[in-house]
Amino acid sequence: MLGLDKRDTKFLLIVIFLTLATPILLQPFPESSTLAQFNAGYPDLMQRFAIFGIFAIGFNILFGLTGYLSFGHAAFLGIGSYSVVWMYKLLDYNVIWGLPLAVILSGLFALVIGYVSLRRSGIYFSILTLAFAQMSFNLAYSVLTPITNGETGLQVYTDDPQILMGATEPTSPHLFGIVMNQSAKINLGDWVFTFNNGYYFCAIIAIIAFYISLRIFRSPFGLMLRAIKSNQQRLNYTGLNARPYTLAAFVISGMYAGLAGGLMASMDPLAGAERMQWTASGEVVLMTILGGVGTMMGPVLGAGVIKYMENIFSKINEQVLHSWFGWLPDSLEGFVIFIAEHFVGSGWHMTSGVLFMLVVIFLPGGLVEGGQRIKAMFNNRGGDDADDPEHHPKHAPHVAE
Amino acid sequence: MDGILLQILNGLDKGSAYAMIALGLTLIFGTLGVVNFAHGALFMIGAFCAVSLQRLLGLSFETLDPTKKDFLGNPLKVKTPYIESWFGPEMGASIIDWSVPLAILFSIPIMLFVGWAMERGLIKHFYKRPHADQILVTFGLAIVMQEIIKHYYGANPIPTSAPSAFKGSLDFGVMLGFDPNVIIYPYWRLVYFAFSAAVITAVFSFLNFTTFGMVVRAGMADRETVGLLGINIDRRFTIMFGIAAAVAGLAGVMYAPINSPNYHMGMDFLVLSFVVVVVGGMGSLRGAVAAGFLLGVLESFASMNWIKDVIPGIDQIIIYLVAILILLTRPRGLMGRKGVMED
Amino acid sequence: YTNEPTGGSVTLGFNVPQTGPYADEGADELRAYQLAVEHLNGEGDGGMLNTFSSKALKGNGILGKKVEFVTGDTQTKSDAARASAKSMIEKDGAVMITGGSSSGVAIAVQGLCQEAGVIFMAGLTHSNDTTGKDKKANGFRHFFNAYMSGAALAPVLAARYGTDRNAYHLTADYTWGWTQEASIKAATESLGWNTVNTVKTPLAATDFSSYITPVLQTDADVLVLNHYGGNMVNSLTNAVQFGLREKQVNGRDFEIVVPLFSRLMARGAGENIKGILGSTNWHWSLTDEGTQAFVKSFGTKYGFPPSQAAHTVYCQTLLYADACERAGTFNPCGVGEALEGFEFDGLGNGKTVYRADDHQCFKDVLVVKGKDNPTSEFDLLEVVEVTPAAQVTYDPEHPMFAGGNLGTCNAG
Amino acid sequence: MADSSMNETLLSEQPKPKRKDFSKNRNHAATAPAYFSVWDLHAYYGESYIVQGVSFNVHEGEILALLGRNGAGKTSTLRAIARMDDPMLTHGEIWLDHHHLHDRKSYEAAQLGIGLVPEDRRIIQGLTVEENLQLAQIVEPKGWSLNRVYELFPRLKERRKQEGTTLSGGEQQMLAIARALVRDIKVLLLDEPYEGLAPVIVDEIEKTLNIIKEQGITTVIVEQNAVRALQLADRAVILDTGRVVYDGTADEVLENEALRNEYLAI
Amino acid sequence: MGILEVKGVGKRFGGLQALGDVNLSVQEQTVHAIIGPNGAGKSTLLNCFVGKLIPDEGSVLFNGQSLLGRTPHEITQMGVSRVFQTPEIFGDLSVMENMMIPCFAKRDGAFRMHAFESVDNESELIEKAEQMLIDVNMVDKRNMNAASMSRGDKRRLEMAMCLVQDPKLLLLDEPTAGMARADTNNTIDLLKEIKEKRDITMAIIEHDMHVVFSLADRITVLAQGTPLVEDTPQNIKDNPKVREAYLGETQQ
Ligand SMILES: Nc1ncnc2c1ncn2[C@@H]1O[C@H](COP(=O)(O)OP(=O)(O)OP(=O)(O)O)[C@@H](O)[C@H]1O
Ligand SMILES: Nc1ncnc2c1ncn2[C@@H]1O[C@H](COP(=O)(O)OP(=O)(O)OP(=O)(O)O)[C@@H](O)[C@H]1O
Ligand SMILES: [Mg+2]
Ligand SMILES: [Mg+2]
Repeated sequence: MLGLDKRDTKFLLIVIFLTLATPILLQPFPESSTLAQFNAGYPDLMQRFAIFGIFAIGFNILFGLTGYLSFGHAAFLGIGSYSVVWMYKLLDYNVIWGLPLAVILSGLFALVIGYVSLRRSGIYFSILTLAFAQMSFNLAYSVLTPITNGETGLQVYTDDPQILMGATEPTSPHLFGIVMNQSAKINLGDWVFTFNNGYYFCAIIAIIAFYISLRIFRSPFGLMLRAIKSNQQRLNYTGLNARPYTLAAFVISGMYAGLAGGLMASMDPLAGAERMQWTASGEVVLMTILGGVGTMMGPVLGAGVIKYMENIFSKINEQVLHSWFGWLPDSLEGFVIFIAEHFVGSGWHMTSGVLFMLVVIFLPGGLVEGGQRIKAMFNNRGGDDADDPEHHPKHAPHVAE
Repeated sequence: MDGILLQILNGLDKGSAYAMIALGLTLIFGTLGVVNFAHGALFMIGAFCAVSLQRLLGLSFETLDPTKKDFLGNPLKVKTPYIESWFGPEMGASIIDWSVPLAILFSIPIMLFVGWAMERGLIKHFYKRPHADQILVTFGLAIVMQEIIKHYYGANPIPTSAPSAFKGSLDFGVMLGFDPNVIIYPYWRLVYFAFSAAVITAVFSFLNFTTFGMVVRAGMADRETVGLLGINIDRRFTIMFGIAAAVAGLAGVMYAPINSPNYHMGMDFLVLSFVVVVVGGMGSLRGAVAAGFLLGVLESFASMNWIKDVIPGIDQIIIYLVAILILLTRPRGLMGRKGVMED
Repeated sequence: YTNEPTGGSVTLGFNVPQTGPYADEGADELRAYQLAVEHLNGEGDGGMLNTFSSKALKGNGILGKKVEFVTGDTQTKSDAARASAKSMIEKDGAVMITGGSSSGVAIAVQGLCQEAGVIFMAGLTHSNDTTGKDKKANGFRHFFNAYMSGAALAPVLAARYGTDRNAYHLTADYTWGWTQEASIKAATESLGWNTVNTVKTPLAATDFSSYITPVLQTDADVLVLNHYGGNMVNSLTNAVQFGLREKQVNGRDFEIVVPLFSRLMARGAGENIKGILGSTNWHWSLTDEGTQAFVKSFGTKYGFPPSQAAHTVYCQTLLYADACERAGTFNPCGVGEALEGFEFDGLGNGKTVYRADDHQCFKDVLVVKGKDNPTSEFDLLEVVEVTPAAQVTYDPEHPMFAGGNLGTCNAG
Repeated sequence: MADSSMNETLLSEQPKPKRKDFSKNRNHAATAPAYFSVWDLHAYYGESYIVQGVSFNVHEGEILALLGRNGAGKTSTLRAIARMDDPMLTHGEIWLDHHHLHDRKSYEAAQLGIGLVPEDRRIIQGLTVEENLQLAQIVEPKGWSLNRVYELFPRLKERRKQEGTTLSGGEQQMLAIARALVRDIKVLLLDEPYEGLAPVIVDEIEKTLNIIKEQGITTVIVEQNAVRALQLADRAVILDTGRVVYDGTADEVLENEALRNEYLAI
Repeated sequence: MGILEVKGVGKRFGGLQALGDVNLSVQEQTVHAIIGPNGAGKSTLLNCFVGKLIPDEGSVLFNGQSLLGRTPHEITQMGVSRVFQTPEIFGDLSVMENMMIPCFAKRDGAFRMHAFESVDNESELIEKAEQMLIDVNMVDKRNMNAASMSRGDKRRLEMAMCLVQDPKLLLLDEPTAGMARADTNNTIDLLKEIKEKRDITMAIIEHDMHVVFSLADRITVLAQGTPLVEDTPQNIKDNPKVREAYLGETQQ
């Protein structure tokens, strides 16, 4: 189906199912339970999962396949966001204008930055991309304020031209009248499920993005990219020109980033300069590594985990802890809360730090490897490894049977 | 003229901080091949060694002074440092005053230990792993170290002052025949400059006048083979890591009086120090130091008003602009060695 | 309307920086919020509820509903702050969002609340834009702003340092810095000062030496540091290191001014702030009964006096609750109407009015000075002058605040 | 291999990867090991079981030819003996001059007298020819002096200041051999030392091997040019899929056509 | 006029004259061996053909077109393939994937944006690659990770990767070094067969005289960067100068 073999089709169908059912899957705890804190099925976070998933999928096309580690992909994210908000300001709130522009513009920037940066490889390449992104960030924050609105972030003002704006048109982002921040809530007993237009919009685009990247992974183009990672010298002496391949990968992943940035602005009509800062570039690197470099699902998982911690763990405060551990004897409760406090609320960074270390120490292939190990535990050893859709390019060459 | 001279001084001073941080990083990153995102955290821990010693020396007992009131109207608690009660107020006060220089001695064993523990406990398993894994694990470690410091010291900067003997400025201009008070430079910054020059020289001579440097370089290129020659490369790597941590820590200790330390100061320097190391060229100590000074001086020049008037915002991007130009004209930075982290 | 409370409780969203450079300020804000919630729910000693001129609040929650709260981390980044606020609105059903420790974040979250249809009670935000160019019908600011700092500070500066000074500005290169620079510059120039130069410094700068040495080359005799937080600590420390405090220009002492002071941050600069003038929204050493009540309940609970950030967010919470009570509803439009033009007293700043035109509070502004002989680690600033509200009030159409549009309230 | 009953019991236990267990067969040491003795080695690359019970003994000063087809496990055996991390040795004993090597690290084995010339030469990047040699002399005691190896390979002397990795293939091979000789070794493990060398140089090296033999250094040589190796060697061991299939004198192999046909295809 | 014409090529590394005035003409459909002592400059010469090094002087013509100044991939696309002295393969990929890459390069040129095709659908190329693996006796290893093969196998794989491209000129730098005798013989047979069946020319560097003498039509002996003699195998074998400088006594 769709040019995929059976295994990949099955894989894609699973992904589609998971994506569409997210509003239900992420809401496992009933509202009244103390664990409702861990529910993640609200529109903003689900949108973020999808958007950062797209960002990470795109990044993985570059990093996972070619091994070129860009430390400046956030620049494209920012460009995507700015394009979309500018379209709101100039035309109207329909996202149909901004998103293509976001993809094209970030593609063009990626072409220029990639063309220059790809003259070097390894760490030199990483630092070149970092330098470009940091320059963009610093300028966007200060000198370019007329275009970016600096620290405050670009947003729509009532006196903006908005020349296509109709009288009855929604005043927040929409797609031909489907308003992004509208949701349908369904109460089922003690559970509330939120089905949000914006999320489904992102989700459909994410599925398409995932499908495209799946095709790229399985294509001759993808094979060439993996060959570049493995031995560029051999590739040249096989009659292939590595440069256009890496550049194409760079531009594609830049466009993914631009799309992600555009979607961020489509969900929330504001574009801040921090989106271009190195920490944002670093975040997508962390997502990809955490999930599993070069795997299909890994980066998406990594994105999910990091965004989950940022949004859920940071909101657990002392009061919540008390409500969880109130049943413990007082002294013990005090102790448990004292320990727990280091890891939630203002200590959520600590949790992510520890998680990064644990994952990379115990699951060298990232979270995906964790999944594979669990799977292997169920398939009594020697089960069909061939069914594993994660063509995981092997780092350590010790898997030959 | 005098403006330019001052900016050169500023640049050298900034550069000496960059160079010292980059020197430590390049020992780990350029020489051992570990992408160490925790290097900034080591620098920060160094600075907090100074803070801690200052606190330690300032440990006090409290007495109530009924003549004064605190903000709630209760009798004021007056703190007297133990040191002052042991050594007498004068002597005690001057020991506290000298806490930053004392912290140098205090920090060396601590940093060596931190470096040792970090290498033995964690990094040693990562030499052969992909750089991506190293990034993740060291970044995680950096966060953990930061959070621990934040937990104990809070997020605000903590003032850490240089000994009062070093307060004030040296009038350089007079020595060079300018009017007095035109070219002045703070004593402590001059001390910092001299100190970093000393540390850099020490590290250079250790690595150049002994075979240690060669062995470590060889070990990075090919651990296995070096082992075949009967050399215990692990131990040398540990030592190297310890030295790198100590250099980073010393840079931090001495930096504390220049800018009050806070828990994320390491992250502020992290990106910059990677840029410096790479611009200097992977695997080159000299390159790292040269790049540190070069970027420091250029950054200072870029902040001069007439330059900013010509190119607005140049001081925001100068470092990155120069990095791009250098890396595009010289494939391996200023003096990089071939084959180090090029794939 | 959005998130109408249905059960026996109402949820407020406290969105403060818990990580990053302003984490301590955020932590202090959270303490004050918790205290406010206690007081609203009738626990503790009641704090400023007892001194507040409006007596609508009974200590039984708001409109009889128990006050609950959720917290979140802004990370001092617009994106993260909006994400956190959104989760409070979408997931936890918060009817009001408050907090923040920087203007960029405040403006971003204020915009969000306008779109989502909840009330935003700004925390520490000093930029003119929050209630100027970027003002929103759903947003309210208790904290003072850069213009007010200028208006309060300039006469004191003129009185102490003379009217013929040459000022040199170092300004953080982003929106807040610019508005503060413009405000101070305008205020001082109108009193006869001359501005020698205004220099923007990069946000990421940690060492300001290369911006300070050029000051030595000019005939400037006052350095104005339009920096906040870590930037302020570093630039001030650097300026003192370079001996600017000891410098004499044309027979007069060189002076440094830090227009926006924060006690928490000032601690980071240590000795260096002694004798330096600046302005602040509030200080615990004030002697009015509102301040005393607040300092007492805060100090008893936490063991140290509250910061101005803690004070402003405490007031904002009370003001919001009071407005709901008076409006008889949580509907943002009703609450907004109750807050607009509301006059009150007893919250530590003397008589105050929430101006309807731009949702800015007008009240006395404190001019403070770094204390020479502090008696404790909290006793860093002393109030040198309380500038009356009238002197810092401006026209809503003042050019520094023009261009914005409050719009109409959005109830979601 | 005298004690065949014990041998059997041990072989019947399937050794598992990732666990080192040297305790069981300690008493082997009591049966008077040869000068250099390798006993029942089992080693893994990750999950793949490559060295499947290799044993042999070599007397002091003897030359042993270790032969087998591509992929038979010769390199892996040498690497296991030199105690490199890969393949991982899970079972077996290695004794050299009354020292046990099986529970040591590769640098310790090297210090106790193992000298391996690896098959891909492994010249160290970034170091000159001379530095490559100096590196080998960092750990005392030293073996041959630099001058002496330069005499043997004048080519290296000429190229002394050149970066080692830019040498020609054959020159690199010389350097790799020289690097082993400048150390004080008891056993020289040569993995295809003639590869890439001009025939004249091969002659030279053969002479050298005879010289070091006279010095009492024991040599194990892996070589595809089996005939040449057998002419040089005293004894031969043939491997196939990680097991010893022949252990006897070199001459016998040269004479026994059936054996050569089956395992060496010559 | 040969398919490869080398005229007056010289190359120096710092003070070292690695190649000096090398003239060489390789005739179409022959096997031309280059032998010589270690460090004679044989690999360097090959590097000059494929764009890895640029000679300081002289010219290299392939089919009448200059090879100098062209990038490696252009040269390969012209029909020149090279087997390296130390095996260069795609270690992270499987053997079959290693084979597919040259197949694509041959069919699609130096770059093609085939991002929406599927490797699995290229049955024609897969067949071709498989056939080549059969020829070099490696089909059973088709799914193995290339890096975890023994060295002899890597060699064979690399050769197969070059052969599957049907190059016009195949440059082989010690292709059988480290190969077991049996495989060496197979390789000789394979190369012979290929020479016969396809329109292919080979230049081969070898130290294994057995290989050289069974394959070569002509031999050039290089010493110290310059050709010493060029002749037929038989004459080379009997040349006393060559025997002394290179072959030694053992080679009968
Ligand atoms: N790193 C590795 N990971 C997994 N398997 C390996 C690795 N290296 C070698 N092998 C496998 O181990 C087996 C033995 O390899 P080894 O290199 O020891 O053979 P060899 O006898 O030296 O062959 P050659 O003559 O080709 O050098 C081979 O089947 C090979 O595929
Ligand atoms: N990059 C370089 N820098 C300096 N010298 C070099 C460089 N590359 C090769 N040489 C020298 O040039 C000479 C020729 O080397 P080349 O590799 O061509 O020899 P070769 O004939 O292939 O020898 P072998 O049969 O040993 O492989 C050698 O002496 C070598 O040391
Ligand atoms: Mg081998
Ligand atoms: Mg060669």
